[in-house]
Amino acid sequence: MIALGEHAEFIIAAYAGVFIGLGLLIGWIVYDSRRVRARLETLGDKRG
Amino acid sequence: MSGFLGVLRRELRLSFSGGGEVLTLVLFFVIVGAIVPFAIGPDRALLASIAPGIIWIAAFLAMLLGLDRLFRPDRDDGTLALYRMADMSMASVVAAKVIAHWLTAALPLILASPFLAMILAMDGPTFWRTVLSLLLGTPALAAFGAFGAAITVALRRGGLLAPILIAPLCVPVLIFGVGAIAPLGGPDQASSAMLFLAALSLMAFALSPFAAALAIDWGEE
Amino acid sequence: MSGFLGVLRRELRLSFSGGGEVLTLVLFFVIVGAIVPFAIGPDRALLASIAPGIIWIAAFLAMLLGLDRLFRPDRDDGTLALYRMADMSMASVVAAKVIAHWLTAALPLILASPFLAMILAMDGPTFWRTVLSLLLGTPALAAFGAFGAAITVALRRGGLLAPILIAPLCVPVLIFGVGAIAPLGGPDQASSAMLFLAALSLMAFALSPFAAALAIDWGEE
Amino acid sequence: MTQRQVQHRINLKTQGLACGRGDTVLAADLSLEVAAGSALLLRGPNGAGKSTLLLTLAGLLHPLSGSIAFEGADPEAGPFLHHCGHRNAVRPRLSVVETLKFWADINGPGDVPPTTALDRVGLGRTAHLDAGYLSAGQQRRLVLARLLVSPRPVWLLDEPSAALDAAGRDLVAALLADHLRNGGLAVVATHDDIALPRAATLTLGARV
Amino acid sequence: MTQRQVQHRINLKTQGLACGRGDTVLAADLSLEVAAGSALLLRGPNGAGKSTLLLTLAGLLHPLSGSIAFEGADPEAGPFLHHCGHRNAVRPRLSVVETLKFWADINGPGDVPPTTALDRVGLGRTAHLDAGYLSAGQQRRLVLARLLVSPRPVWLLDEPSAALDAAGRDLVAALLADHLRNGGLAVVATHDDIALPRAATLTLGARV
Amino acid sequence: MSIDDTPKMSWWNRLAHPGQFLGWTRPLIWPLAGVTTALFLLGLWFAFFNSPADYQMGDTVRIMYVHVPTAWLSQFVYAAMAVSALGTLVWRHPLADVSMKAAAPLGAAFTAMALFTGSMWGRPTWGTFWEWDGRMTSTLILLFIYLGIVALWRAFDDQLRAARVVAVFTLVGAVNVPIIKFSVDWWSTLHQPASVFRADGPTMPGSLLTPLFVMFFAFTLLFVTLQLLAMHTEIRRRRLVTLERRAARGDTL
Ligand code: HEM
Ligand SMILES: Nc1ncnc2c1ncn2[C@@H]1O[C@H](COP(=O)(O)OP(=O)(O)OP(=O)(O)O)[C@@H](O)[C@H]1O
Ligand SMILES: Nc1ncnc2c1ncn2[C@@H]1O[C@H](COP(=O)(O)OP(=O)(O)OP(=O)(O)O)[C@@H](O)[C@H]1O
Ligand SMILES: [Mg+2]
Ligand SMILES: [Mg+2]
Repeated sequence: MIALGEHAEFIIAAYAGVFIGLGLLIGWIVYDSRRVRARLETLGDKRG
Repeated sequence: MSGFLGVLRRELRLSFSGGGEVLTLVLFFVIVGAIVPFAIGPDRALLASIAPGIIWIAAFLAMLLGLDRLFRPDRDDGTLALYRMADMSMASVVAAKVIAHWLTAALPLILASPFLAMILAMDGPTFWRTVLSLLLGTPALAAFGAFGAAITVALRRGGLLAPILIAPLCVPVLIFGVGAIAPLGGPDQASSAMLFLAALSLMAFALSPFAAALAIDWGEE
Repeated sequence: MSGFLGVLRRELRLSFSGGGEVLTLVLFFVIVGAIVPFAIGPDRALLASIAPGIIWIAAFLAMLLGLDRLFRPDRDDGTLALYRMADMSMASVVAAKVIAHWLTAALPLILASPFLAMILAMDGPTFWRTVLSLLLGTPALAAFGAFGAAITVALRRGGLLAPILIAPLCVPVLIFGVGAIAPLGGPDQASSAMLFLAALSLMAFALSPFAAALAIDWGEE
Repeated sequence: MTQRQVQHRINLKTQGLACGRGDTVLAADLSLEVAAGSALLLRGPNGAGKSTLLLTLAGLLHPLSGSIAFEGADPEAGPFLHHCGHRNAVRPRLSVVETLKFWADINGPGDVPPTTALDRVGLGRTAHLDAGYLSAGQQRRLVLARLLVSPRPVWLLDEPSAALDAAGRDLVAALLADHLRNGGLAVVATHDDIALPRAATLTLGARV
Repeated sequence: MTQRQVQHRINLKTQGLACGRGDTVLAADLSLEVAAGSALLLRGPNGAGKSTLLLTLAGLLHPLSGSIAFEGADPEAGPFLHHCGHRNAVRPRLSVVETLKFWADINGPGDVPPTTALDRVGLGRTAHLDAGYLSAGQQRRLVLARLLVSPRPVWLLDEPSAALDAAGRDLVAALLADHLRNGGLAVVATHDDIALPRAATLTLGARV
Repeated sequence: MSIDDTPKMSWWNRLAHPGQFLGWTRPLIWPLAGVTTALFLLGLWFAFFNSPADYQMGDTVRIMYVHVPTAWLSQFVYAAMAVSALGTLVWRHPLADVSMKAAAPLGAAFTAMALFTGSMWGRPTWGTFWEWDGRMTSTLILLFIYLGIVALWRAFDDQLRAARVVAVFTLVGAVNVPIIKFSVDWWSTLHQPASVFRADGPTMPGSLLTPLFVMFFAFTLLFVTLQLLAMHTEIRRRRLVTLERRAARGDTL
C-alpha cells in the first residue's frame, strides 16, 4: 500500500463507507431473495 | 358547471362549519412562527433578519399539513367513488378542491401574517413584499399539494407521506418566495424571483389537476 | 401485563410493518431541518448558531404531527371502544402507547440527528449535548402529546388540533431543551436545564396516562 | 348546466368476464345478459366476490379478462349508472338535504327535487338534521334517495337492504320495482330476500 | 397474567331506564329482566335507538335516568361483558390470527386458543392473511371469534348478522345457543330472524 | 385457472414476460457478478497503486474514483426509473413496474454514497463536510425524492396499484428535477460568490481517467447485477402473495 498523504483518514473513510454500504446493500438484496424463495418453496411452488 | 360549484361550495361549507379547520390551520401557522424565538433566542436583529424565511416555512408547513383533509375523508366515506361516476371530470373536481384549499388554507394565513411579522420584528416594506410573495407563491403550494394528496389517497393511512413527497418538489417555491423578499442580489433579483414564482404558480395550477386526477383514477381501481 | 405487552407489541408491529410510518417520520424530521437553509440562507455561522433550535423544532413538529395516529385510527375502527371494556385500565393502554410512540417517533429521530447536525454545520460537542437533551426531553413530548391526542380523539376530525393544543404546553420543554444545549448563562445553566428537562419528562410520563385516560373516557361517551 | 337527456333502455352484456382483486380471480367466465326492465340478483357466501363484481361492472375495477358492454348507452351523454357500495358517502356537518343537493349537483340533477326524494325514503322529517347523526339504517335510506334525484338507467346496488328494517326492505323493493317498470336495469348483491318481478339470480361460488 | 376466574350466572335488571343521545330520549321507562341462560332480542325500525340502548347497557353511554344492575357480577373479577358494535375493530396490516391474539391479550384469554376460534367461525384458512383483505362478512365472522377467545357471561351484540350469508346467520344462532346453554346472557339488536331458544323480544318505538 | 390477457406475444413481449424474463436472465447473474468483482479489484488496484496523486489536491483525488461513479449513478438510476415509469403508464408493461420498484432503493443508496464520499472529499479540500453549493444541494434533494418514493412503495399493499401511482410521481419528479436544479443554482450563486473551490477542471490527465473509467464500469455493472437480482425477487414476491392468498381461499395451487 502506498502512503496516502496527510488526509489518509478521509480517503480510507470514503472507501470504507462506500464498500460497507455496498456490502449492506448486496447483503440485503441477497437475503431478501433467499427469503422469498424459501417461502415460495414451502408453498410448493416449483417454478423457482 | 353546477358540479364544479357544488364541490367548491361543499368544501367551503365543510372548512368553515363547526370544525373550524381554518382556525386550526391559522393557529398552527402562528404557533410555528411563534415558537421560533423560544428555540433560537430573542435577539431582535437576528429574528428580523430571518423573519421572512420563518414566515415562509410556517406557511409551507401549514399548507402541507392541511393536505390530509383534501381527499382522504372523501375516500374514507366513499365520496371519492361517487366523484368517479359523477357527471364531471375528475380533473375539474380536483381544480375545485385546489381553489377551495387555497381559499381556506392559504388566504387565512396571509391575513394572519401581520401578527407574525410583528412578533418577529419585521419592518414595513419587507412585510409588504412578504405578503406579495405569499400571494404569488401559495397557489403553487396548493397545486403541488393537491397532487401529493392525490398520490397518497389510495393508501389506507397516508398521514405525513404527502408532505414528505411534496416538500422536495416545493423547494423552488420556497427559494423564489424568500428570494423575492430579501434579495441579496438587489431589486433586480427580487423581481425576477417574483416572476419565477408567478410562473411556477401558473404552471402548477394548470397541470396539477390533470396529474392528480390520473393518480386518483389509477390508484383507486 | 399481557394486555400491556399486547398493546405495545401491536403498536410496534403497526409502525414498522409495510406502512413504514417510522421512515416517514424520520424523513419529515430531516426534511424540515434541511429546508430551513433555503429560507434563511446558507450562511454557515448563522446556521451553526441556530442549529440546536432548528433540530429541536424539527423534532418537536415531527413528534407532534405523528400524534394523529396515536388514538384516531383506533377510534375510527372501534378498537378504542374495545379498550374501554378490556381487562386492563385505560391508563395502562395509554402508557403502552406512550412508550411505543417514543420508541417509534422519538428514538429514530435521535438516530437521524447526526445527519442534520452535519448539514447545519454544528460542531461536535454541541451535537452531543443536543443528543443528550433530545433523549431527556422527548419523553415529555411523547407524554404531553398523548394527552393532546386523547383530548382531540373525541372530536370527529382532530387533524392538526392536537398539535396546536399541545404546542403551548410543550414550550417549556423546548426552552429547556435548547437551553441545555446552547446555554446563554454558561455550563451551570446548561446542567440545570438538563435537570429540569429530566424532571419534566418524569413528571409528564407519570401523570399523562391518567389524564389521557380520563379525557378518553369522558370524551367518548 | 345543460340538462342532459336521460338515457333509456340499456342492456348489459358480458362476455367471458373474469373479475377479482389483484391476481386473485374471484369469478371467471361470466356471460351475463340483463335486459332493460329486468334485474339480476347476486348471491353467494361472504367473500365470494359479489362486491368485486359490482365494482367491475361499474368500471371502478378493471376486469381481469373478458368484456362488458352496456348496449344502448351513449357515452357522450354522460354517465349512465349509479353504484352504491358499502360506504354511504355521508359526511357529518352537512345537513341531510345539503348532502342530497350536493349529490344532485355532481351527478346532474333530474326531475325529482331533493325534498320529494327525502319524503319518498322516509327521511322527510330529518331534512335539516346533521347527516352524521343519522342511524345506520337512516344513512342507508339517504343513499337510496341519491338514486332518485339523478335518474340513471343502470343501478348497481351492494347490499342495499343492509341495516334496514322491514319497512326499509319493502322500500328498496318498491324503488327497484318502479325503476324496472320505467325501463331501468339493476344488479343487486344481497343476502336478504328482496321480492322482485323479472329478476334472475346469479350465485357466486362458495368459498369462505 | 393471573388467569381470572370466569364469572357465571349473571342476571340483568333495569329499573325505569331511559336512554338517548344528548337530550333526545329514545327509549324511556324500560324495566327489563333478562335471566342468565336467556336472551333478549331488540327490534324496531331504523333510528329507534337499539344501538343506543346497547351502548347504555354496556356502560359506554350514561343512562338518562333509571338504573342498570348486573346481578351476580363481581366487579373485582374484571369486566364481564362483550359489546360488539357496528364497527369491527379490524386493522389492516395485522394478520387475522394476530388480530385475534391481540384481542385475547387485552380482554384476558380463555380456554379457547385463537386458531380453534377461527376454525369455529370458518376463518381457519385465512389465519395468516392480512385482516384488511377480509370481505365485509369475513370481518364480521372475525368479530364473532373475539367472543369465543375471551369468555364473558354477558354478550351485547349489535346486528351480529349484518353482512353475513345464510351459513353465517346459522353460525350466529349456534354460537348464541351455546352461550345460553352455558348460562350466558345475551342482548341482541337485529333486523334479521335469528332462531333462539328462550328469547324475549323488545320492540322499540317507530320513529324514522 | 389460467387467465393470461397478455396480447399477441411479440418477441419483445415474450422476452419481457415476467416468467420468461426470469428464465433468460437468471443465467446472467453469476457471470455479471464475476465481471463486476474483477472490475472492482482492478479499479481498486489502479486507484491505490497505479495512479498518481493530483498536483493540486494530492492524494485526496483518489476519493474521486468512488465519488464520481456514485454521483453519476444517482442521476442515471433516476433516469432509468423515469423510463420505466413511462413503460408502466404508456405500455402498461408488467416488467416496467418491477424494474421501477427494484431501482428505487438502489438509487437512494448510490445517492447517499455520493453525498457521503462528497463530504469526505469536502473536508480536506474545503475544510467542511458540507457546503450549500448548488450541485450538492440538489443531490440532497434528489435523495429526499428517492426516499419518498421508497416510502410510497412501502405504504401500498397492492403493488399493481402502487406501480401506476408511483409512476406518476416519478414522472412529475423527473419534470421537476431540472426546475429544482435551476432554482438551487440560482439560490447558491446568489449567496456565495465563486469562492468555492471547484475541482471539475476540463482536462484530466489520463492517469486519473483510467481508474475513473474502470470504477465507472464496475459500479454500473454492479447496479445492473443488483437490479436484475432485485427484479427477480420482486417477481417471485408477487407470485408468493398470489399463492398465499389463493391458499387462504382454499383453492388448489
Ligand atoms: C456532499 C458533497 C458532494 C456532492 C453531493 C456531490 C455531487 C456530485 C454530483 C451529483 C456529481 C455529478 C455531476 C454531473 O454529472 O454533472 C459530481 C461530480 C463531481 N464531483 Fe462532486 N459532490 C460533492 C462534493 C465534491 C467535492 C468536495 C469534490 C472535490 C473537491 C467533488 C468533485 C467532483 C468531481 C471532480 C466530479 C466529476 C466532474 C464532473 O462531473 O463535472 N465533489 N459530484
Ligand atoms: N382491497 C382488496 N384487495 C385484495 N383482496 C380483497 C380486497 N378486498 C376484498 N378482497 C378479497 O376479495 C374477496 C371477495 O371480496 P368481496 O368484498 O367481493 O366479497 P363479497 O362477496 O362482497 O362478500 P360479503 O358478502 O362478505 O360482502 C375476499 O376474499 C376478500 O378477502
Ligand atoms: N352521536 C350521536 N349524537 C346524537 N344523536 C345521535 C348520534 N348517533 C345517533 N343519533 C340519533 O339517535 C337515534 C337512534 O340511533 P341508533 O343508532 O340508536 O338507532 P338504531 O335503532 O340502532 O337504528 P339502526 O337500525 O338504523 O341501526 C337516531 O335518530 C340518530 O339520529
Ligand atoms: Mg360485499
Ligand atoms: Mg344501529
